[in-house]
Amino acid sequence: MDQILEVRGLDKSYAGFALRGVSFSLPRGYIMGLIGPNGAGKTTIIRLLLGLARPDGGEIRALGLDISTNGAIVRSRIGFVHEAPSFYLHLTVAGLASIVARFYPHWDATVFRRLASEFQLPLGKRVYALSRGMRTKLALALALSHDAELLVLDEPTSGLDPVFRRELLERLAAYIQDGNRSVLFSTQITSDLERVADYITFIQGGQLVFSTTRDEVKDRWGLVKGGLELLDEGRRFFRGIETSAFSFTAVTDDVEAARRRFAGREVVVERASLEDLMFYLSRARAGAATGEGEGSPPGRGRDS
Amino acid sequence: MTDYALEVTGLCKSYRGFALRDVSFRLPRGYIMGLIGPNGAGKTTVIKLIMNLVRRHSGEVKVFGLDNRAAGREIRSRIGFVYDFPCFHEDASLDDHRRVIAPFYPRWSEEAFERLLREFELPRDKKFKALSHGMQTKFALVLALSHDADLLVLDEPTAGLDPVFRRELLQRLSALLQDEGKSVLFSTHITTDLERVADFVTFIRNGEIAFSLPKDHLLETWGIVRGDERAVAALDGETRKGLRRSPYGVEVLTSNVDEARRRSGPGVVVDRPSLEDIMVLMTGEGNRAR
Amino acid sequence: MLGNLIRLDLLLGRRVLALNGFLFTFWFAFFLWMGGPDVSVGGYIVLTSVMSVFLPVTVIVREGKFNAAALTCSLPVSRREIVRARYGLSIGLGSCLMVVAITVGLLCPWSHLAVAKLVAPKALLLALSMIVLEVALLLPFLFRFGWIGIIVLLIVLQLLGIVALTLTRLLGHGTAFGLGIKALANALRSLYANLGDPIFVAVWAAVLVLVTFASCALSTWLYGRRRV
Amino acid sequence: MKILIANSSPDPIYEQIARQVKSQIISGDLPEGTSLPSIRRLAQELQISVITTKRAYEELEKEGFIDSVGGKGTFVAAQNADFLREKRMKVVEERLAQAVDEARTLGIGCDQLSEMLRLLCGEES
Repeated sequence: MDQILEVRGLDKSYAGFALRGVSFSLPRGYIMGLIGPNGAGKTTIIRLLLGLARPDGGEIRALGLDISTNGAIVRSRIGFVHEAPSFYLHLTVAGLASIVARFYPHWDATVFRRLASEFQLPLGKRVYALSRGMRTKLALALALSHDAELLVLDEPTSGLDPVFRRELLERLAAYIQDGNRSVLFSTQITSDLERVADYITFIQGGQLVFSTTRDEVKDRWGLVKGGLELLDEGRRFFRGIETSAFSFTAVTDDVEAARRRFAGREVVVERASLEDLMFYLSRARAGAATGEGEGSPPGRGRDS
Repeated sequence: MTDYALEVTGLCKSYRGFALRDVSFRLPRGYIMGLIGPNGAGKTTVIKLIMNLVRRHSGEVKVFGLDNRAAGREIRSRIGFVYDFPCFHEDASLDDHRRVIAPFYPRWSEEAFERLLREFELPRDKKFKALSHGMQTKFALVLALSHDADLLVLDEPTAGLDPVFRRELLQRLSALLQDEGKSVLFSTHITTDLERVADFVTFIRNGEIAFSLPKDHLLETWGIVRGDERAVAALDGETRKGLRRSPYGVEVLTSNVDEARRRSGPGVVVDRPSLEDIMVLMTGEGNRAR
Repeated sequence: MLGNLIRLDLLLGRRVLALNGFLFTFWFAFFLWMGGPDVSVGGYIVLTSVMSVFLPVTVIVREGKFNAAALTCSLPVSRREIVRARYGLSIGLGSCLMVVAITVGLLCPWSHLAVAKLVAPKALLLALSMIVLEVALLLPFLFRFGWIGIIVLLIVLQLLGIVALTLTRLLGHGTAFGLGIKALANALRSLYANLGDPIFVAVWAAVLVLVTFASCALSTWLYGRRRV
Repeated sequence: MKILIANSSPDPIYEQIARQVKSQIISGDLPEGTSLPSIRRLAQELQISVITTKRAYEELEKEGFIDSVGGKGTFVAAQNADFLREKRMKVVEERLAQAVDEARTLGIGCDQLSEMLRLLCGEES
């Protein structure tokens, strides 16, 4: 299983923020979701991957090449779709495509035209006159038209409705069909990832919480809800707790152990959505819950 | 007669190839209503009409029982608003905006403003345009939540914000509802937020109200029936709200899941719909407007 | 409520206010330096008052740039109050800048303006009249079209000016334009002359008040229909 | 009072609340007269919609488990002894019925089942 993207011990710090020792890798032919609270470092990682900033430490290898030395080659084979596409707004769709085409050796005008018609993108219309959804489709069409092997999306769907989002997810799934191309998809709408992501990388406060397969997240992590009297018993398993007047809810990364521990007792143990994980682990980080607080990564950062 | 925080009746408005046709729904006092619908369905236009920012062709909007044209001033002094379009002076800071806006609101509370400022971790003196997208939304929320509003009108208040903040906002909204006099109209594309705390859900689709129902009733009586063409053929008629054909079979959204179970053929899967499923099935191309 | 609205525009636009205020003042002094001895008090008053009204306009116009009209209109105020506040702001701010212009006229070492005439009631009334008339003309455009309207209006006025100048030079003074310009100049001169006569001033004041209210009503109607 | 909401369970949330409050009243954890949180406080604590908690309380009131005194709040209703006994008998019946269903799926006959029951009763005495 060769890796299309390998990030090892990435460090980057600037005003009031630091990325520390982030490592994860994305095999060919899969979709990886990148999640984490605002300001956790997701955009920084993407900027480093695209060579828009230089890491203080660590290494990024994309498409088998070290990006610090051959960033240009790597960038020509990466398709980048970001939240506020800062295109030249006064250009028409076709005009913009012709400019972008010059930057990419493998640009394929027929592919772009096919995608433009598929997305119902009016070639003659000015970019500033396009709706938000249309601009994201344009960004996607451009990213898919130069034979990119790695698609990087940074919050492409914020403010877009579920119909559009599902259509985008279907396109991403189609994109990786040949098993040779991959997607790195950073989003705050985690329900989208629950639909298509094969891997999930969770970044919090500049550190890796985990980077593993979606199924492993589903199997290992869980929500435990119980009466307040059971709280202390379970502290060993709990990684983030929220108490209310009538019960506590905690997230655990060893749901089997929690099931065994509380078998037969009046406890609800159920699957945790990615949103639950982010919410309750932020409680741990805020030190509101267990003593060990800091969400230390559970050992195996990279999954072979 | 239950009193309503918001009564929209027969609202019509058309411009630039888009039209609101006879939009009517009501939000009882003391509850949260989710407003959902695809981009361009008219959600923002309805909100602008409630705030009387644009002119309507016909229809009536009553807020706290008062007509929003006759008693616009009284109403707006009790409404907190967050828009999904830019409306702040970009070269002015949060403090500048507080200084100019606070005098307009009789129930403005400096203490509430300061507490929200700290909790949202917002810089007091940074210019609006220098803030990140998420911070700008929080900027609007602080101003909307600092004058003890009786009705919150929030248009995409969580766009671009992470699940942690979104859930904290929902907790804040449900805390607000401890006071039965408070109500919230909450338009969003992130329907999972609504599934938790919304009491009512109103769905707008190309300028028309598809439904406006209590959320529990909606999620309990509606269902998705998945099967092949034959198995779901019997499910047409009034209760069929949406249909989607996919390579693996047909998905029908029905407003009466028990009846659908009885009338559908063998080998059919019946599932509980999420709000997102309902939206997708009711706006997908394979769907004939019911 | 009007006070709060005026405060809103002034406070949010304070940087623009300070910058333009300084620029205008500098321009007044420069105009006097360029004009030298043949700048008449009447001429100076007319020109500086026409300029002064553009200071409040640059403050009010900011709202359009940031689409902040939605914010102001969402506050517990009526459109009528917003319009009235802006008329007050425009006349007030225009008058303040006129005071500055007159002070510049007095203090500037290279100013040849007769001090007595510059501060005479006639001159002050002329200035006020010009400000009120200009505000009545400009603000409806501002409320209907926002900052684009003002720019279009300015461009149109300048074009008219250029056309007028070329025509008068080419065809001599007989043309309609030439007559138009001359008529305007005469009207201003007679206005200036009559402002000494109290009865005329009383009538003229009534006219100004009427014009302002009419323009204010028009602006309220226009702003009410504007899609924010 | 303890209430645990399982989002993944098929039954509606208001039913889960009603069932858990009922069992705590029947088991005596919530004795007569205890004051219950308002529907809005419960909705805030459990992060669900006010209408859901309202429906739960309406069902509990309909079945006589609680009554709400206008303005002063909601309290556990006076459960007369045999009404309570009858309720607890119903719970026992339900559990036995489940056991019978389970046994049938495993092909265990009625007599074998009663033998197991005697054994279980035997152990306790």
